Amino acid sequence: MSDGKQTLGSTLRRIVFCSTPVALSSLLFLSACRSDSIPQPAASATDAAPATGDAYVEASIADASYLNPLLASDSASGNICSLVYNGLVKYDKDLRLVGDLAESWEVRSGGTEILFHLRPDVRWHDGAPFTADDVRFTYQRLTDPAVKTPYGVDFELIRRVDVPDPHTVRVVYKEPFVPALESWGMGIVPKHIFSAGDFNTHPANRRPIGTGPYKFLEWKTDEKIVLTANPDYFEGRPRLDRYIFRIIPDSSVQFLELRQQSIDSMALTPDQFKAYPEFFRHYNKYRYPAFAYTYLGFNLENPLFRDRRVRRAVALALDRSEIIDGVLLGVGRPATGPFPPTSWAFNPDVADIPFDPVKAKALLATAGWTDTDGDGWLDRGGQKFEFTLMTNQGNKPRELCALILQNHLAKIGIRVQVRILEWSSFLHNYVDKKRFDAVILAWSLSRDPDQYSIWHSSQRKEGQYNFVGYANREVDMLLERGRREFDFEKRRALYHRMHAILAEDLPYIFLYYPDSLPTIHTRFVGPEVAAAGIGWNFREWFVPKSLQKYRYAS
Amino acid sequence: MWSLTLQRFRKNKLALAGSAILALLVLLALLAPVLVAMDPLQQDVVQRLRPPSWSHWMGTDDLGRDVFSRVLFGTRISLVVGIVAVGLALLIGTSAGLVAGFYGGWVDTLFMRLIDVLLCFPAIFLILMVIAFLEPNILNVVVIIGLTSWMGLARLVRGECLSLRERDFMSAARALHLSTPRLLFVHLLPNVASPVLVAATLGVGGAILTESALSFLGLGVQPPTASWGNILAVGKDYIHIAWWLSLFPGLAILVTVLAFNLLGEGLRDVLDPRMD
Amino acid sequence: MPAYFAKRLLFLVPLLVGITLVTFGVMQLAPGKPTDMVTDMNVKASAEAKERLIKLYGLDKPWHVQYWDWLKRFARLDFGRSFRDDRPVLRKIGERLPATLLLNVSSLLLIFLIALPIGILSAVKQDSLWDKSLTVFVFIGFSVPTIWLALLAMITFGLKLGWLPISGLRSLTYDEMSLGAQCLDLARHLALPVLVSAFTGLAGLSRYVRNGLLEVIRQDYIRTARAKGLPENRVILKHALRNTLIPVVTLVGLLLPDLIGGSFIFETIFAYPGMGRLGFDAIMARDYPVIMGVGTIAALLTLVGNFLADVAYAYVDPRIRYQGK
Amino acid sequence: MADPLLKIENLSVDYRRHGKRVHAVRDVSLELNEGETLGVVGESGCGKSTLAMAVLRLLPDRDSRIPGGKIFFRSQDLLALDAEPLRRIRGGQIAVIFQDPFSALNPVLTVGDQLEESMEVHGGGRDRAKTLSLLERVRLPDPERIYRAYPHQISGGQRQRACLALAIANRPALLIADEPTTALDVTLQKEILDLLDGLRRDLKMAILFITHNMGLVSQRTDRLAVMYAGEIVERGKTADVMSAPLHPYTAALLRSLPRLHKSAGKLPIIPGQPPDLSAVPGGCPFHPRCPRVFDPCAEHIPALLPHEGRSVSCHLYHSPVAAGR
Repeated sequence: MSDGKQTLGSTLRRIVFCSTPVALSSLLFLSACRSDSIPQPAASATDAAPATGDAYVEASIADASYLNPLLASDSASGNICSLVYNGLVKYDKDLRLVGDLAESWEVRSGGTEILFHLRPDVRWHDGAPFTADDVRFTYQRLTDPAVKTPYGVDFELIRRVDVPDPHTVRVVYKEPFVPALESWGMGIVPKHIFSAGDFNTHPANRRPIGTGPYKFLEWKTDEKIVLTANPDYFEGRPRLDRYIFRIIPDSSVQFLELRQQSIDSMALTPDQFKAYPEFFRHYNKYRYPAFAYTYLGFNLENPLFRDRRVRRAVALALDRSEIIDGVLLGVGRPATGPFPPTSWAFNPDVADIPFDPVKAKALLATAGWTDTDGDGWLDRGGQKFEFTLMTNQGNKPRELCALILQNHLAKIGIRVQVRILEWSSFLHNYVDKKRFDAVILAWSLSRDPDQYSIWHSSQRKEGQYNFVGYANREVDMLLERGRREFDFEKRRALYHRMHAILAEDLPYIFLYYPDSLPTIHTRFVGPEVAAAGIGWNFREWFVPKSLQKYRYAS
Repeated sequence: MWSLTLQRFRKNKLALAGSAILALLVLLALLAPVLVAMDPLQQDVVQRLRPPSWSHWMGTDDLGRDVFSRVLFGTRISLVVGIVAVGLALLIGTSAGLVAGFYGGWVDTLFMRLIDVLLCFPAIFLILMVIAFLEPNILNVVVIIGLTSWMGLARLVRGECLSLRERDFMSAARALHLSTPRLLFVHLLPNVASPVLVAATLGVGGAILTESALSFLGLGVQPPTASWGNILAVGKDYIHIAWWLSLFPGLAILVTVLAFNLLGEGLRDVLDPRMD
Repeated sequence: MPAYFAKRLLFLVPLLVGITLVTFGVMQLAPGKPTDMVTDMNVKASAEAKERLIKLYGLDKPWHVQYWDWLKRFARLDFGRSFRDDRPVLRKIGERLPATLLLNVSSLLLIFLIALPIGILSAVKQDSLWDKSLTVFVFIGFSVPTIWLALLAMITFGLKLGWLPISGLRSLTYDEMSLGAQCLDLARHLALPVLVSAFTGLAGLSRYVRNGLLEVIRQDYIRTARAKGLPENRVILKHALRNTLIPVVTLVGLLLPDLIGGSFIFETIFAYPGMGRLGFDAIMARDYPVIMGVGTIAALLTLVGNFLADVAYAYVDPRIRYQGK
Repeated sequence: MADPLLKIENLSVDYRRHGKRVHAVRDVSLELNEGETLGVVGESGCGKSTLAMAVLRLLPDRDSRIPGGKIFFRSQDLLALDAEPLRRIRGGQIAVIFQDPFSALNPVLTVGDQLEESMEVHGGGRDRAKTLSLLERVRLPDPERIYRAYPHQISGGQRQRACLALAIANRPALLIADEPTTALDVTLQKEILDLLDGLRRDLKMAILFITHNMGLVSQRTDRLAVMYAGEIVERGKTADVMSAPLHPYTAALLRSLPRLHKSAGKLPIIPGQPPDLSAVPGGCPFHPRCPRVFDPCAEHIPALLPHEGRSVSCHLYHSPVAAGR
């Protein structure tokens, strides 16, 4: 979901959306996050002179589906698309929106009109020039009912897209919509290729032709996807000759391959990250917060959780450091609200909820919950305090989390049944129909802080994302204003306020922000953790001539 | 005949070994709560992923739970799933086979064609599909393994019935105007018991393997309940740092399934009438 | 006899329809839709986008209409397109088939190569220490959890000893290799999966050969063969084994679906691009056309396999071959 | 005269069955000269087939044991022979023809192949013409067709002729005929026996003729040995035994024979069953069924002792004291 690319994970593990190790490459170019205080690895080849050549082999859990940014909804496809295609804008290392295919842009008419000035010198991989028509064509496909894209929603607010000249695009919105700008990070597809044939089944979805730093070379189903450096890239040729995306569907096997040095990079699990240092003799490890958080969501229509004191008591009863130790081996941090600490919307004044089971018990007592019959479980009016905690099957951190929560709540006399359900069944039979007491889920977030669909009271219908049933007038108002406010400072204040309210109201208990844990072979020079993660300068990475492993005839 | 069988059984060392292992497993499963001081669900995050020691014979898992207790309690799951699933298959298979084999004619044709259809499904495909689409839990696992494994038994029973039908004692029984159910259960069933017993014993091993594979995929017995497949799945994730987490459940599956197979093969040798 | 086989062939049609109907039915039990993978919990996907996708995939129609549509296409051997990437199901299957066949045929050959001698030795030396050890050996293979063994093998031979690559079908530099090097590369990559899968598959055939041979050795014609002064190995290898192996020929027919259908867990562990992963991923992603395609082809192959087994049996066994002539 | 062709000395054979030991042959001694025909007669289960199979050591290794005795063939102890020399004798100097022509030939090999194979392993090589002449020699019609045929494609009589051809393929000095005609109908029986007679004369073979039917041996054998419960109870020239049986069992066997032209009447049947060889009655094994049983029979085991130019084991002829063993 971040930057318009849902992190699908492998179907096997059903990581499905967000959370858990976000693949390193999903952070390439369009990612966020600030450098962390962890010891940065000592690179072994830093002093060598830049050189071209060699290949970068990255392991992926799943194969790609469409190499078309409009159709791709899985992280594997998203990673490849981000190297082959460009959007009009992108996030830089400090998470500021900067031009990509667009040299610059102007926001006009109170935010209802954006004028993009395109780079004049860009060519598609097949040599055809890139023009404003391609942008308009991409927009048309995004809103074409026959195109199987899940990303139409951001573009439905557009009234029209004009092309005053080949290097200018004017987008007219029905109403001011701040996240619109970010939505133009969507990869632009070539009109001259796609205008012939069906968009959904077009051969170019398997053999993409983009504008990006890497050109598509080959795709061996379920084995690998190979990209080769684009010598004519408008920002300059990438130094690494090849980008090889190797599909290894099992994380343990990836790790074995890593130890054999047959892959150069993978996303580590916390346990792998913490494994013996000798495993990493040839690798540097990196760590920075992922743009995501895991939460315990209450069904606010359930009388049990309507009382804010109860929700607060549950929050106090949770030892979050133990959760983070247990689930993430300490590779993560407690969450205070719906924005990760690397986001400008994050309100640093919101305090962590302390671990205080005594206070939790007292608070529950004021709400009428005490252990009157002495059986160790709280009760009120003859009814025990018990509920079912659900999460989806196949996501180990969530399962672990549920089990630890169960343990913690038992200590203050709340009996929790853990139920782990298959993803679809969980969502459709339980979450959508509000047939749950509490759930453990996670959101991975776009860089823009607009969370209208998660918190606005209009989004409570079946199948919508405010499934906990949260309704708060002030939050509604903040969300509505946040989407229209182009002034950065004012907008930040709105989201800081919302962060504070949600931390007080606790419709969710925000559990933790996981860390991204990529590892990269030491022969690569250039990886650097920034707010945008680690792949933001991938084009400049290189391997000194003497250390190069793979050779290609140019 | 039975004393003779017993005598031959005693001479079959492998079958004997198999049954000894199984007896031990059943005992362990029954006594699991007595034998282990630790609750298999008791977490202790501080003690996570500890190698085997005196206090944790098989080490601890990623939540600091005692692997020995979990493997021991897993014995219950595996044995129950294996035996109940095969029991279900036996019930369906034997009934279908008896009815088809005894009545013959269109009843037989109907059953056999049904079995043909069912046998055409790649069993694991069907199992995965049903489990994935329904809610994964132990009951569904047992039922689906049972429902997908009775066909072989039915064919076996039917075949034996058809050959028995032609034998003298059946015509004698018919001449005495014995009722159909009586004929089926009193006269036919004991005669098909031997091959069915062999197939069922081997089937339990297969069912245990299927269950562990499903649990391994997260489609079987759900955590926190300990099942060998679950423990193994966790073990796989930590294979590079915690060998004990995959070694012990792996061995448990190996030994149990092996025991059932040795017993089954032994029974085949012992009960084989051609050995006379 | 041709009439019998014709009848058998004709019978395949309703059988196939029945099978596809059941598969389709089971899919309808599933909660959720294939589009969920794209739209669920994806804040960027609005309810309208969801509706649109459902319509585009034809999932808004009642299931019997969907089934009928599928059946009509199937009659033209069109299995439709995958929901995941809009590619023809048959092509997706075709892409993975060679790899799976390569693996399964190699391991089947290896199984025959090892299981036959084991079975023969076990039968000839019935109840000896040889027989017992081999019995335990093959049953260990049968009983061992495959992934566990696979991981052990990968760690031992791949990581610790460094003899073989850990996973995958070929090296990244495969395309730059000479033909000979390519073959060697493939063989090295196949070694572990083939060995593991062969080891776990030994029991069936070796026990079959052993028990079959024991049965045949009791026959009068074996006594005749001995009585006419044949050396013992010729008695076993020519007279007894030939009779034992006749039913094995039918096994090959029955194995056909197994040859095509890969094991999911296995292929995942070995990062092997085969059919098992395709089928399993399709199930988990509710990729209906692929599920139907894989299921139907598997069923079809089972039917064809059974049929071929009968034909092969009739061909190999002279008692049936010359019946009625 | 030189040593006898075959000399069996005090041979015993045990079986293991149902975990019990069965004494199938007990302390049997026999001699057979070159070109001579010896009939071994007795009811089924009396051990005569076991005796015949023991000569060529064709008894199953697992279940049988020869606790004592010697079998000399041309002064060579067959029981002490290694596998290779034994193999050369089997089908070479000693051949066998079995009771059931339906199961005695390998169903998956052609008749021609099975014949040629026999000659091949005895150094004769594969010679189609020789094989065809062999088939002609046993008076098989259309030898070309039989040569190419599988056993199930020819009739029972033809199969037995083929077996006969197999037996004489290497011009054996001794043919063991184990109930060679029992499975055939009466007209065929005579044809086969006549053929056997002719071949014996032509090839100057000795024949050990095993049968339960005294009628068959009366005309065609030189000497007779009557077996009961694993022992020889009477032994002598065929004509002598047939005309004046000494042992009551021989007499009973003869009485139960259908006489030519008198077949309409009821045949007297020997009352009772031959004994279970795992629990042979004490004393004379025949005493429970013997019409002439008297005191010593239940007490003492009679010995096979000479009497009037033959041998008989019966207390009627030898006092039990002398027969003490």
